[in-house]
Amino acid sequence: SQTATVEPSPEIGTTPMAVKDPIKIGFLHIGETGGLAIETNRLVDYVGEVLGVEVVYGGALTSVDSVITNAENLIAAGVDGIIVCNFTEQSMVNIAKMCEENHVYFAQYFRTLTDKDVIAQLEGNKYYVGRTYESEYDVAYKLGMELVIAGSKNVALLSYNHGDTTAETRYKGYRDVFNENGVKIVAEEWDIAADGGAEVASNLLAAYPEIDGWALISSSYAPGVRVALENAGKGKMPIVGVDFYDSMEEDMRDGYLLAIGGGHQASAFYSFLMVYNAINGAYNSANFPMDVQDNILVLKNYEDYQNYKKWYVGDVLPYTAEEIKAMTITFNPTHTIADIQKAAKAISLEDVMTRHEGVVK
Amino acid sequence: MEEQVMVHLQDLHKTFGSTKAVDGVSLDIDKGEIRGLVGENGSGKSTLMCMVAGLLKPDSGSMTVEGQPYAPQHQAHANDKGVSMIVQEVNTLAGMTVAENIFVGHEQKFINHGLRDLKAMFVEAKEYLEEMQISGINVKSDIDAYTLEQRKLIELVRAAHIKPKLLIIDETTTVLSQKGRAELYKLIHKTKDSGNSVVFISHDLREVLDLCDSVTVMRDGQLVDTVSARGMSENDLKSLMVGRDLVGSYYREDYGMLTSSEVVLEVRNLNCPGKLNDVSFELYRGEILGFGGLSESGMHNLGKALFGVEYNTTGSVTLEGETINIHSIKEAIKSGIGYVPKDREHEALINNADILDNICITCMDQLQKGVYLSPIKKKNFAREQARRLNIKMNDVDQFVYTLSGGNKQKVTLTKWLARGANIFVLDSPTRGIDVMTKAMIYDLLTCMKNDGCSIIVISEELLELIGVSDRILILKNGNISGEFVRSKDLSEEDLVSCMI
Amino acid sequence: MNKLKKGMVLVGALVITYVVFKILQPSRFGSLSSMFILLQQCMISVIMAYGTYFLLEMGAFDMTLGANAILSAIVGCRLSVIFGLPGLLIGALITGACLGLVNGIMTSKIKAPSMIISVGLVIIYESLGLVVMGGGSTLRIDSQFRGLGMAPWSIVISLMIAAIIFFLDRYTCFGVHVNAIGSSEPIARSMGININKTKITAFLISGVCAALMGVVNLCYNTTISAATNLSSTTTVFQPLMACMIGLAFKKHMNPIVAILLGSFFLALLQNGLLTNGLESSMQNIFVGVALLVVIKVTSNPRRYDVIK
Amino acid sequence: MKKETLPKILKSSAILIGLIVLVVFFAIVTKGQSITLRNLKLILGQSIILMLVSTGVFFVMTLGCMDFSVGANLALSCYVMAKVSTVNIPLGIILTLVTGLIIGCWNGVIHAKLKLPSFLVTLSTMYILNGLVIQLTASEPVPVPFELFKLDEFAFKIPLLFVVLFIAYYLFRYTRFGSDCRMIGAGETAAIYSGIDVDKVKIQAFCIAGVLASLAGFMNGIRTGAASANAGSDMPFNVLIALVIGGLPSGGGAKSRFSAPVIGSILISVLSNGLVLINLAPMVQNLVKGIIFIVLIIIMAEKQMPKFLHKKTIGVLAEEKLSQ
Ligand SMILES: Nc1ncnc2c1ncn2[C@@H]1O[C@H](COP(=O)(O)OP(=O)(O)OP(=O)(O)O)[C@@H](O)[C@H]1O
Ligand SMILES: Nc1ncnc2c1ncn2[C@@H]1O[C@H](COP(=O)(O)OP(=O)(O)OP(=O)(O)O)[C@@H](O)[C@H]1O
Ligand SMILES: [Mg+2]
Ligand SMILES: [Mg+2]
Repeated sequence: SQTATVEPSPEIGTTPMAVKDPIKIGFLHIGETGGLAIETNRLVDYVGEVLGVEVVYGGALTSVDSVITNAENLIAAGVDGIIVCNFTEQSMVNIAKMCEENHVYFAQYFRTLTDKDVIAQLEGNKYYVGRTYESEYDVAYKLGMELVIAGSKNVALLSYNHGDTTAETRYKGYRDVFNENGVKIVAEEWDIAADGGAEVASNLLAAYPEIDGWALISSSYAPGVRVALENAGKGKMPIVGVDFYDSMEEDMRDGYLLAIGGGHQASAFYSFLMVYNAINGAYNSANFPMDVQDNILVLKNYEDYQNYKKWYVGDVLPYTAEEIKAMTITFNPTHTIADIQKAAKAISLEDVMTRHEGVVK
Repeated sequence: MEEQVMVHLQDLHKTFGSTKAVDGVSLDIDKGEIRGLVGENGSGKSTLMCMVAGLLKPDSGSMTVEGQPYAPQHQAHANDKGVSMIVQEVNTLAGMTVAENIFVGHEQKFINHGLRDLKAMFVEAKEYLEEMQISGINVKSDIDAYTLEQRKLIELVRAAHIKPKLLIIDETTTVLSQKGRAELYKLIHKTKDSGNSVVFISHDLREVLDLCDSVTVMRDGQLVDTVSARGMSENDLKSLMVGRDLVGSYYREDYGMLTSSEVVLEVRNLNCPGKLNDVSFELYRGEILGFGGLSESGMHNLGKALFGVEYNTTGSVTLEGETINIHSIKEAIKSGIGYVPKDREHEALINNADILDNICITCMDQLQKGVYLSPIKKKNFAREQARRLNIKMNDVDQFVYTLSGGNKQKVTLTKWLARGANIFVLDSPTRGIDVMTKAMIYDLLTCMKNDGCSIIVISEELLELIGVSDRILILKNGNISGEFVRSKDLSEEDLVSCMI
Repeated sequence: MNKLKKGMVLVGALVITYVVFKILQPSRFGSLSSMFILLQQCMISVIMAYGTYFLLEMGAFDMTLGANAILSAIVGCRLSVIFGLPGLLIGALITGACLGLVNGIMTSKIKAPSMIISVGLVIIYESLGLVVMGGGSTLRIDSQFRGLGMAPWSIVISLMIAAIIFFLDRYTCFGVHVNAIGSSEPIARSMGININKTKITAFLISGVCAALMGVVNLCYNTTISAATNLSSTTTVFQPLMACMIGLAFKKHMNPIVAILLGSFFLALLQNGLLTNGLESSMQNIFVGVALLVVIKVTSNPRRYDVIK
Repeated sequence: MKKETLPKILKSSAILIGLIVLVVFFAIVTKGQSITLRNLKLILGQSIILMLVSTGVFFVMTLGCMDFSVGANLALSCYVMAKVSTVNIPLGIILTLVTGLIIGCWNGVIHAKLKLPSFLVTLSTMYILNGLVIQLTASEPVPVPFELFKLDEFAFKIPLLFVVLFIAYYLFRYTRFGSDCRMIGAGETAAIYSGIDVDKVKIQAFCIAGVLASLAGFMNGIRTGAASANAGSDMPFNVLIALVIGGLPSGGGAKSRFSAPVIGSILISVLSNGLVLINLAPMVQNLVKGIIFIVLIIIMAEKQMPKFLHKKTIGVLAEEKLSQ
């Protein structure tokens, strides 16, 4: 086991990096495709630019192993901090060890820890700054409720691969709300490819004529379901799902998409700020890990969508440069984690709209 | 004179890496002539003719056909110019129909307004087959369904159907039965009579002399001489080929010496549906037992059966008292049988592995001590074994495909000798091998015999059988149809009478 | 006789599968409408299967077909916004043809087996797909083109392809040459067959088929998203399997028909399992087993046959 | 006396040169960062899993066959280890290897005894195992007991790796098994006629591939701390690439060299590591990777269709051969 810190690059010699050397933060991004991933990367790039931080992207995340490999490579690349969206909690143990050995601060986004063994392992790790996570359970529950209100009795549930923490939590949310309200999940399909919605939905419709509502663990299947409905001549049928997708506009407008949850790209943003501040010595590591909870937006109609488009992902992102700087120790000596927590707790369509009144035109 | 010449070769050269395969050959082949081409293995016959047939490109030199400059790009191109060749190796396309094989490269012939006219193709193919009186072949069925000989005949049709001005036949007779040869000879004469020319390559000098008007002799890639076949004797040819006089024949000279009466191998009621029925015989210690017959008589299957590679055989094979499982190569080898198959390219040797591996492959259990197999030991072992038959090579790490057919055959024998096998089954041991190598293989057989090995020689060359074996059994569609004991006045005719 | 029997194996498998599932799920499985939906779906995937036909005949493999389909569809989709239907079709087909061409040239000029080269190319094509996607994650095709992906048209298109492939295979020199190369490249060369030309053509065809499949698929799903990390290769396996089934029965029935039956068989199997509430993970297991059974049934190798 | 021409020598060591060029390039671009002792150890550590798997597949490919099931095998073995280790760790490790052995044996037996093409057999195994693993790891990944995390150390992994490599090398070079593999790859018919028990050798080779894949599964377990469905999903192709750019003739045979799996795997790790170090945009990273693979393949690969992809393999099995 190897405990030397990162060798600074030769020509800077031994001058402490805090002085001139720009801070490097490693970003284990969840991909380049998918609305969420794209918006997340955009926001992280932006904050990096505002704070003059060099954002180092890890390689592609194909398997759990690749998460660790990329973390290793980032550390080797000499980053001062890492934000990671882990596939499995257990892999955090290895990453944590690595970061501690190399004095690299790290934080999770989109994720928290639930496995008590893992928590035990990471307790008292001076570099585990914290995590930003949203309640996947709640959002699924909320969306399920929308279906209940819309009067669905027999819903079909589509999901991507089993074993993914997010998918499973969302599943629980749906399952509970349906149980409590006497709605039956007549058919559930897992491991569906992003563009496999149409095929599966068609087959389900043929096999289960009684289906009258769709709960999607990933809303990327929504267009497919819509196609299946149209092809089968079933007319409109309520669809709810999590995670925004590019072409959701039409589906919202035409009233196929009853409600959709998502827009939580800020998650990585908060973790990024936490790590940035930690690197600049803002926090007392005794308080690590620090929790930040943010919200998943739920759009219930076309108007919501238009607002989201205008205020959230328009030319102005949810936070302006000033707002970002206000959340960093380097620009705001009085900064505490509470700033970030407050911002995260508060974030919502309304919040952004009020804050950016006048900024966005 | 000029209009007499069909093909003229001017100072052709071809080298493969270090080997000068063809070294400045100039040659005229007249119209309506059957020209024999002989020479030791590796003397350049195939290479030379491959260049004429467009299979190889000459490094330098020029050719003319009927006075027209001629530089074939590939076989089909040569065919268009009226030159076609039947090559030494099997040259058919597996997984395709007979008809497709006959016309491959000439498909456009059957394209009428954009469509490939299969019917026409089948009809025409059928015609050609009938024309040459080749029966039992369905032009629509897959070529894989036919035997080596039948496939050769199909190649024959492919070469003949274009009515070539020059027809080249390279060591083809060796795989043909008497009947097939008859067809071949007929074709050759027909070609001659229609005023076209034939080049005939063979190691069977007798055949060459009988068939050809004149004979060209090659040595080390160079042209030695072209002589008229009339009044030429085999020995004259041999000495031309080898470059010095050879005295006498190279067969065994001993007669009437009695072999031991100890039975080493006893075969009872060996059956193999459609190939062998109720074949029984015994092999004595130190005996050379010859098997003769037409190539379809089942003698080749007999060899396979004894070695355990023939399918669904029944019957019993008893080796020095104990019966062995006739379905297991392993057991055959364990009980000291060594088998030299007819198909040298696929079955006898691993062509793209080196000599070392090919020799040691049968001797692993001797070479490996516990779980350790010493490469050095392997190498030395292979070296000394290879020396026993003085194989012509740079070193044992030379790849086998770079060896001449003759040397390949030596390697095959070596690998069984190395294992100390004492019963040998040799299927066509001298096929396509030149006189010198032949002679040395016959001597080898005698030595092995004297060392107490028992040898079964399966061969289509009757003289060879008469020459080397103590006893000859003739097979005729699966049955033993005659037995002959070694004697001076045994003639081919005697054997043939039992074969057909 | 034997020939016929072997041919019937495939049909038999279809019937048996249907009957079994029908018994298991009388109400849910096998209604006419659902079978029709199934037919539509397999009509789409079969286009790619036909594309691989000549490649398999030559013993060549092309893992890029999936990536090709996606990239072509993306290009077509983008162009359709500007040029409408022509943009969609021509754009996609030209892209597919170009990619096919690249594969062909690569495999015929480079000293390396096609499968391995194509794996390398997949990575490139996938990232190109991302680039063309231009930031977005999913593209949606205008609803006016949806017809292409549905009943009359999708079927017409794939039948058209089937006809073309059949024609090429049976009535042109190209078909023979492909076969010859698959049987023995050196001999084919010595017979004056232009190896490179034939190979490149075959890859070109497969490329075009992949693109067409991409378009039809896009019109059926209405959306398309780029793939990453070789994920596109998974889309190749099913058509590949269908095509292998087709080739396996070549000696017993017309391969073009066999391929169609094969891909319908696979679709039927999965649909049956789905209606029995088995997850796609379970479906994998069955597909695996089915694959094994099919090869076993169609092959009867002998002792000492060499099979790699 | 071999007459090795210069181009020949260059070709035979091309991959090493390629590796060196790559390393030097990254070293320059990252100002030496990529060749710090730590990073080099990192790369070695990252290549272990791939190296184990491709070492196993190396034997199979030497035969001229292929094994596509190694990835799924890895995932399943990883699951077995995670599950059983919670009860008893040694037992867990043993059962993990047994799992791999069984899978390899299955592949081998089906391929050799039923005479079905390895490419399809292992493809079907892959499908089956994938389904199985997804079923088993459904609802959530299965954690590995923490005692085992201690093993995720160079002190343990590197010696283990070297032991495995040594044994494999020994098998390949100094036992008849190795030479039998090469001979079968070079000419199976002749090998049969020379009394090699081809079926046995094939089964053994597939077993080795299976066991090494499961060992890799074990490594994956202690590294990632849990068994999850997508573990090893990218294995089959990576192995293929690694072996080919490592210089293994894609048809196997007598020319197979043991250096292939080792150098190939390391090279792949160097590449992915270096691309992160020079902080390329993720999209570009893939592009560059693909291009470099192609280039290396162009340099390395032999013109020779892998036997496991040969026409006979993919379908036209049906017809009987009357001739012999
Ligand atoms: N690929 C090759 N590379 C190098 N040398 C070769 C190669 N093929 C053949 N040779 C040389 O050719 C010589 C004889 O090979 P050839 O193929 O001509 O056999 P052959 O003359 O036909 O003998 P036979 O009539 O017994 O088949 C060998 O001594 C060998 O040195
Ligand atoms: N493929 C090859 N590669 C390298 N050298 C070869 C090759 N084929 C033949 N040769 C060389 O060409 C020489 C002549 O070979 P060729 O086959 O023409 O002899 P041949 O007269 O046909 O012998 P045989 O009577 O046994 O057929 C051989 O000695 C060999 O050295
Ligand atoms: Mg010759
Ligand atoms: Mg020869």
